[in-house]
Amino acid sequence: MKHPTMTTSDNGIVLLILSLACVGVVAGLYGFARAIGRTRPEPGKDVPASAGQMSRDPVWVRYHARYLGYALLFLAFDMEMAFMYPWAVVYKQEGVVALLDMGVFLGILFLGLLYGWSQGALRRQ
Amino acid sequence: MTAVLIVALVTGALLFGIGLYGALSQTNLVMIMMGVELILAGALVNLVAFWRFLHPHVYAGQMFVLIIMTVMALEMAVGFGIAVARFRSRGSVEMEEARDLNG
Amino acid sequence: MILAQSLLVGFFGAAAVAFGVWVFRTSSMMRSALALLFSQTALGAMFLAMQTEFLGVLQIMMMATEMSIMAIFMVMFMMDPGGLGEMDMSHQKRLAIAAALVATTLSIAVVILVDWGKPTAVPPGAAQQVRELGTELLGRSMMLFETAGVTILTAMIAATAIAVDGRPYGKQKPAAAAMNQQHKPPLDEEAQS
Amino acid sequence: MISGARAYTDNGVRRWLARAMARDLGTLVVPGLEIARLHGLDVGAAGLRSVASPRHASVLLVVGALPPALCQAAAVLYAQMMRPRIVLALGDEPLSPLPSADIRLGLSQRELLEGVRQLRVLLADGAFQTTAIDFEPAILSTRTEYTCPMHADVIRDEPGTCPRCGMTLIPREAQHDDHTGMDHAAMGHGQPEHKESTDHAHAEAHVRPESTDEDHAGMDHAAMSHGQPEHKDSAEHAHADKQHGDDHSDDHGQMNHDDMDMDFMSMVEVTRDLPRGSDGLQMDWLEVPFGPLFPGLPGGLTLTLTLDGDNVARAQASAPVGIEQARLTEPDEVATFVERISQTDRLAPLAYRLLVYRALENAANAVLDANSIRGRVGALERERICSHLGWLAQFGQQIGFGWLARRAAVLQLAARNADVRKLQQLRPQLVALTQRLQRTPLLKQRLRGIGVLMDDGGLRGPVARAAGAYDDLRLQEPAYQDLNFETVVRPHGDALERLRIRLAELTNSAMLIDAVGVIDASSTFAHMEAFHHLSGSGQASIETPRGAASLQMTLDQGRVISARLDTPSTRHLPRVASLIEQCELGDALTAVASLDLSPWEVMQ
Amino acid sequence: MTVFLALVSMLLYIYVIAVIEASLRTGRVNAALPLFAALALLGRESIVPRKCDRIFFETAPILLLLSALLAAAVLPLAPGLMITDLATGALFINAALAYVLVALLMAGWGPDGAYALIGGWRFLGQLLAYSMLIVMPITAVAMRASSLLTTDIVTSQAELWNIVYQPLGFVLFFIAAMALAFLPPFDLPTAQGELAGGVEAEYSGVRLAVFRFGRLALITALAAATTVLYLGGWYGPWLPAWAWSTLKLLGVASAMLVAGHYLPRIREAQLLAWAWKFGIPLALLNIFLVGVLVLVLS
Repeated sequence: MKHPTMTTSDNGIVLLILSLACVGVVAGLYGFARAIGRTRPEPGKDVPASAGQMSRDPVWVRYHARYLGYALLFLAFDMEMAFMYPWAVVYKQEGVVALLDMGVFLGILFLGLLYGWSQGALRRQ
Repeated sequence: MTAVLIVALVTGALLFGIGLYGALSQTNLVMIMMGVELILAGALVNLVAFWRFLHPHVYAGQMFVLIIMTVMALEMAVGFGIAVARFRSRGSVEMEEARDLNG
Repeated sequence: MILAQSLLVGFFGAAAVAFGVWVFRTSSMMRSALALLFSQTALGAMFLAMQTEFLGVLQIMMMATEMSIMAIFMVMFMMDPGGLGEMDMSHQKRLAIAAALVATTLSIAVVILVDWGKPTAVPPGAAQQVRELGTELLGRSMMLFETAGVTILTAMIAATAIAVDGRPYGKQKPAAAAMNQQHKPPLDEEAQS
Repeated sequence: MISGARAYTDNGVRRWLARAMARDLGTLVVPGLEIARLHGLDVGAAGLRSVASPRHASVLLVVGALPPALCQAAAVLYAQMMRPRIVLALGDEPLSPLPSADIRLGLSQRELLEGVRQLRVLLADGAFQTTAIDFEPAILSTRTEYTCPMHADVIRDEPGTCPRCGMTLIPREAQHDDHTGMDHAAMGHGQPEHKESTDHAHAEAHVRPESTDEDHAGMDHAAMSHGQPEHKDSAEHAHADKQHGDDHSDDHGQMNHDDMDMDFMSMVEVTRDLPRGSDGLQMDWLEVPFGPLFPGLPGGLTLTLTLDGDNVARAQASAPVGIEQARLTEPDEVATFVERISQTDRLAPLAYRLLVYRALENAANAVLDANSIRGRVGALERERICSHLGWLAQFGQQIGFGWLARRAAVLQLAARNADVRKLQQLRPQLVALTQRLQRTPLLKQRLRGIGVLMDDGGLRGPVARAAGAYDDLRLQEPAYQDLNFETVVRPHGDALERLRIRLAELTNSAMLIDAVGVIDASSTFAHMEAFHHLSGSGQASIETPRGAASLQMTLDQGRVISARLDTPSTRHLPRVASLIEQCELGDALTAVASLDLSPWEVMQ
Repeated sequence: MTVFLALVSMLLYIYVIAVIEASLRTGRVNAALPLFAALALLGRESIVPRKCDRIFFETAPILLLLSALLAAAVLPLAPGLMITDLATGALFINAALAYVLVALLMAGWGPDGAYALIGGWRFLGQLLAYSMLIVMPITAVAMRASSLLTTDIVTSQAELWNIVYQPLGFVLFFIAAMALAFLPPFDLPTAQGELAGGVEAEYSGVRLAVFRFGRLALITALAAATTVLYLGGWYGPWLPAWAWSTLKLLGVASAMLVAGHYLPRIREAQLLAWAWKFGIPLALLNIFLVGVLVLVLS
């Protein structure tokens, strides 16, 4: 078993610096593009493109998500991941017990999936 | 180290306060749920801070964090389920109207 | 090192609180939902800064998808999701502010006044944390873990049962819609092709 | 030099960037790639990269003449392109309100290549100039109006609050009164209340066919409230009371409407009038234009979809580039009439030219020799092959099938002017294409059950044959009967069947050409003088690639005094609305594309 | 130093993948094309649509790029050749890639254009389909390695690559990765023929350049992840470690790009239905099979 030479905070700081550097580079690019020239304001230019017609109305409306059945199941089903990662790491060490435990857990969850399926949650609403 | 602990706990308290404000003041079911999420997030910070600084060898603490996260997700799943059903029957998820129309 | 850690924890904590405040200060529902998302992300980053690596990464991952799903439900059910009308969607504001202030003050007072003892300086290593959590999951907290499974099952059933129109396919829709979804031509299809 | 240059001095870095821009030419093709291919233009081979959004384009490539409606649409696209932008026009036609073309050349691949070369030079030298002219035609000018975010029918010229809910009105632009034929202008100024109410009622009736009495009440109510926004309060309260039998709602409503500055507004009232989606949720509907220059549809075809989420709740299809009946009946010389008819449908010009000639010959009782007839059959079948390949290329682009789009385009360009021998060489490739498509994973799942149209006598051509109808004029023609021609028919009437019909016809047509052994239509068109003093009437019909078209015309002393044209797309276009209602957006567009509509041949 | 090397190789990979993508589109290999395209975008105007959500519109491209970069940061190209070796690396990949969704939602909502809006919400539906199929196969990989460290995951494959050990997981992960990178046939949010560019439609100039770069970085990160998780990372005979990583990574990326060229776009309803009715049961089966294998072989 190899252990990382860096601690969590070292890693975190590297990632933080990477993120900041990335944002910095992008900001630099934006600055460069702006130095090349500003966008010339013209009529109709900043209207969202819609196939040759001028769309004027705001489109921020209540949107009908047809996948809401999946979304509801997903919210609950997704939580299994929180338990599976620590379980996967100790799986070899714990052996059959781990397999059975997770088998029961996933079996229970799968029942929920089957129920959703039978009730028509797994389709466009 | 105490300073870090206190910073974390104060963050938790602030999140709790904001969440409480939201849960009480909002009129819409979905917005109220956001308040509840923030309250739970406050609890999450406290739990993590307690585990990290006070009992780093008691992993029931981390387990508890997982359970809180599960509760957050399930609260959302059930809450949205209720919201969908309400909206379908009433055309609204405003709590004031829930009161009015249930009458 | 400790100074850097406190600075980072403080920074991400402040970010979480700031995003949390933004949740209720914007009238755009999308901004509101994503502010909550980034508030949770900042919390995750804060956990990382507190060297609780697994929980931090888990928080960052889980909340991104969950709060995005929250965003679609916000947009579905709020009156003016774009916030164009600058509508005020709150009531009993004074009461809420008072309650929040009292609760926050009390908790902060407790935080400051209570003697927390000597906090641990160095936590277990990140990899060890995951392993120990796994052992805990399969050992002492096994029942808790399985109970969580049952709770998730309950939630799935509850959410589906209330929200989804369980009638058989095609009954709740006009014919065109049903046809669109799963129309299967008769079986002579393959014979002809 | 370029009218769409950026106004900056051309220093070192900018010169380098300009050279890079000359190498990366994102292009919008107007009216569309399908028209470019019909003229033998291979846009990709010329180094132009066809893009979907005007934001990503720097070249506007205009192919041939544009009808006024498309000129305006192209101007809007041009306005939305980022500078430096450049107009390359092939063909000698006026472009107003577009700025005059930066490069104008003839309509051929050779000239397109030349155009791209010039364009690169122009861009590299002139992307940055000291001065630039703004592009501001009248159609882009706007005025500001104010509308309530919750009640789309409340429109005021002044800022203020909504009379119905008290919310602050938000500004939005509206086009000036310049009847452009676009729906938005009409929406803003006409009688939006009436339009809305009837539409809603229609939608509700459609979405919930098993509507109860209560639903009818709801519809009436909707009509009433929208029609008379000022007096609706009492009606709405009465309705609310009836529906919920609840005193509270009355009090609550009074508060809402009597005090304009209330602090709480009712969502129930906002949503109550809205139509329900198929799962019973009342969401806002969004009107989105797909066309006239949408990359997934033939240029000129305009779909206006009212979307409920990503479901099509309502659809309107129109073809602003179609043939105007008024122009058709205008008395005219025979020669110009022939040209006009054969140029109107830009997607199948030869078929329409043949159609006019047949009508003329029928009027003159002329008899053609067998060779000419066979030559015409060959030419018509070659056009059918090209048309189907062109459709395949566009269909491939629409369903995101890159290989199909390219392969079909290459074959179409090869078949366009091919002689019999060349087509014989192409036949194995056509067969290979067919087999490849039959084996493609996901394609069947993508198309099966999409856009089901069953035959009721109103369909034509491949669309009818995919629905089980033996609708093919070629079956009645002696020339085809001599060749033992048999048409292909399939039963289910969905997009997959239409694809299969067209694939089968590709090889069938290639075999027909093989059998007649000659492709020659133009020599039979030579004797125009024969009709110069013709009087009488003639009728003819022909199986165009899209189905049967027929023409009836009356002549007097060599002048056409009346004409009636019936085209397949005219019959298919009205079907679009009911065909795609309640479909998912992608499925809806696939269904429309599978009909192979030609907006040019639609009679207005 | 290794950080710098890893970053430079990332950039090179991104460029090569851009060349592959461009040559698939044009049918000719031209190594300079992506460079010209990028420079041209820098020189063009870049517009912000009127009445847009400026914060979202500006953040989205950066967030897309950032999430791809962070995911790639924990993936080793050779022993030690990586940006940072996080103890929860395998989980961190997921966490970083989850923000691709956030970026696309922002890009969809931000510009207030109908095509973009629909594209953004479509991608949320797509997430519901692919998300589980990314996460569950990674769990199975972690089971074999008994660790979430990406380097441990590679060393666990010294004898037998995971593509042989758990082929089912590989197939699911590969498909889901294509869906995550919204590559054809999963390009629902940016569909040209259906949405005229979708979430990308309103981006222009330098912002579009950043968006496209982020997209390419995302493909690179996913190809690297596939290499590390299933193709034995840097292992291979004769060639040095980094060369094997490079070959595998570019091979995976080309496979992803080429596959989409020969397939029509999938329908969202079918994607969701297949992912939940076949994908998730298969992913669970994969975990079970790997579980049994691990027990039997140890």
